Amino acid sequence: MFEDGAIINELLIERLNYIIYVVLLLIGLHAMISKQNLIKKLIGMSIFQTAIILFYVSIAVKDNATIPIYKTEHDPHGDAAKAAVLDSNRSGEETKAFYAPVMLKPEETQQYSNPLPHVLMLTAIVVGVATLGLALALCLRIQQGYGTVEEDELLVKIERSDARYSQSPLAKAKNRRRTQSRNTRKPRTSVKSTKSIGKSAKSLESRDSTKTKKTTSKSNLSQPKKKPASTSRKPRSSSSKVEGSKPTTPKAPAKKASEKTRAPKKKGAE
Amino acid sequence: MGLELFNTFILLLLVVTALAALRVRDLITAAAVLGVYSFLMCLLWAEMGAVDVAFTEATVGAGISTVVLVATIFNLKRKSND
Amino acid sequence: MKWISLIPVVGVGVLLLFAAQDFPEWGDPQSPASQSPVASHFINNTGVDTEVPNMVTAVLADYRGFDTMFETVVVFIAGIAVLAILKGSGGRRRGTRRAYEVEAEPDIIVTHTVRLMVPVIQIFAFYVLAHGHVSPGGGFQGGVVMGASFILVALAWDLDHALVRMSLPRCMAIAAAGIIIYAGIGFLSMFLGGEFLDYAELEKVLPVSREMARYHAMLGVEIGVGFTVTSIMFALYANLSTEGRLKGGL
Amino acid sequence: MMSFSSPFQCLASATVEAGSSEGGFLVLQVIGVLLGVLGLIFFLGAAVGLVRFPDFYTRLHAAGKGDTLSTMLMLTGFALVTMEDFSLSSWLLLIKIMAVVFFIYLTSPTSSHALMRAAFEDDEMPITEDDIKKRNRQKGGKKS
Repeated sequence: MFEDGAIINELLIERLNYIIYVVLLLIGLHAMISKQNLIKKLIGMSIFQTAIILFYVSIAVKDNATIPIYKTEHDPHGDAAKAAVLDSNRSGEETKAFYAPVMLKPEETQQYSNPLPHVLMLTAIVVGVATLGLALALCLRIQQGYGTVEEDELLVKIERSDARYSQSPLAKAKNRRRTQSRNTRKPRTSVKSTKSIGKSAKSLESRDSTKTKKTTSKSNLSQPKKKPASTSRKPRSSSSKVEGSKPTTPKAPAKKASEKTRAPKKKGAE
Repeated sequence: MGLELFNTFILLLLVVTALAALRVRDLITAAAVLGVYSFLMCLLWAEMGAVDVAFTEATVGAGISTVVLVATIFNLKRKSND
Repeated sequence: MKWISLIPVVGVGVLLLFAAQDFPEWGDPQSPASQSPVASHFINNTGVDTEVPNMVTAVLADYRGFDTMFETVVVFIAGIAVLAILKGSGGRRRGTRRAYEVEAEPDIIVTHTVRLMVPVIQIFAFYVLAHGHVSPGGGFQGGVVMGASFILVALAWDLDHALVRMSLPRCMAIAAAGIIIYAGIGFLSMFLGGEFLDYAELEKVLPVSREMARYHAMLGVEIGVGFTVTSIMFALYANLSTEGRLKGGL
Repeated sequence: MMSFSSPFQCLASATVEAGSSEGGFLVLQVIGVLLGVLGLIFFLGAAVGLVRFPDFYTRLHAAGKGDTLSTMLMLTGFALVTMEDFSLSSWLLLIKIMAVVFFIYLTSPTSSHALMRAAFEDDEMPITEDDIKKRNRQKGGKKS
């Protein structure tokens, strides 16, 4: 296979479609991994998807075959069938027997290309655009929450908001209460949350930790006072904390979003 | 042979447009080039005999998906950093 | 950092190229895919079973009807998800405009051309949907063309003008109706004594033969698909172009 | 290799056989091919104009005009090539192609107009003689 330039013939001439499908797939994959912009990632996903569809359609091709629609002579409703019915002065039963489509012979089957991959890919394209729309909606939501769709800026902002969240005494008190309520998982969660926060956040926290230790009793005392005010926001933050391994709860955006979701609701109620 | 030349030409052009769509910094241009890519793909499939798939790709890939991308980019920043 | 991504890419590429050598030659009639009994069964029996000349439509709506039904459901769910993500999320506050947004009347030339074009596009959409048995086309394509006509209205005037014709609640109702039509035909054939989506049983209610019953049931199914795809495509555009506010926009 | 037949082939196969057997409608084919080549030449002109012209309005002018005219020429040529036997189906094909031409006549100028208007509202100024002079002066200044 590999000697006297046969591989060039094999790959570049007989199987050029497959080579191009691999190349397009790799372009899409590379874009999905390395591009920073989320929209660029989605474009890469689109290219990846079309590459796979190209592969399937290439499989369906047959030499000397037409599109998978019956030619007029095989067509149950074509001009040929109608003409045959009109020409022959047959009785009703005979016409019916004549008119009924016949099974194709094996050599006639070879005249049509394979319809099965076409069907599979037809629905894949439409579902592809639906998923693209969904992904774009998520991009818009990210833009609303963080003000950017660039991945590197996004990571910085998430880290910063995490740090801000872990600093606030309210969150600390809440965290402590949560971990107390389920004692067994206490070490794991605390380690995780500090780890995922960036270096700056860690240093901030270590600096703060002495302060918070001192004020522990105080905050415990003041808890009942704070509680009624925070009840409305409590389920949101706690649920989002449980969701991901990273505590990605940007406080400010969540607050903003909650306000905004409330406003149109009122309008709708009116 | 003529058709195979045509085929090869479109296949090479596909790679070029795919690279161009990912290379451009302006996202609206990228969406437009992606539309071109979709339409080339549709041409290739029509030529391979998959007319239904080509029709779907022409309406969905080159039509709706470009419109939806542009409509989204309208609400985002237009320039990308890479 | 970027070069790290090249490692999996090159790895996958080498593997795929290595596999590409073993594929049959392009267009080889003796390739396993072309010789498979399933494919040749479809090519042979479509005309006998359903009298539909376009095999792709027959396989899509009849032989693999269950698959297509849930693909339609996927499209529907994607539309609902977009609505759920963007609805009431706000974005820019109402009333604020961007620097490049200009206050402009809808252009008279564009609106008049669109007024001429839209009926023709919609008739073409119906043609594509109904003629999908004989020529390339079908529910998905017709639905997308139909949705594009509404998007065209939204582009030429503004979104409100299109939403008067197809408001979002109406949109979702039509989308749900499409799936109900599809599943309803399936259940109807089930109640008539067949299996789910076994269209041949519809001969008991339709005055045609078993084959033609399948033919006409396929048309009904495609209409259901067309309903769903039309409204979801328009809902996608309306929500994405305005960040879910359904005001102003492109 | 006279490979896999395509939809184009499928469209043309019946008519081509009829034409070659009769031979009488070769004139139509020649005229069709000539129109197609003419359309391609106009397309080339449009492409060159798109690259060479200095500002947005002139570029769009080249693109819009070349697009409309050359598409019309090429589609008419195609219609003539497929008009081999004057049967009902070929007339139907001709009418369909002419409908496409009609829609391109409607939509292409409208899209050009919409683009132009968008550019105008965006304060995109057409290039003037003063601009050209200024540019030339700058170039000269850089050289000397």
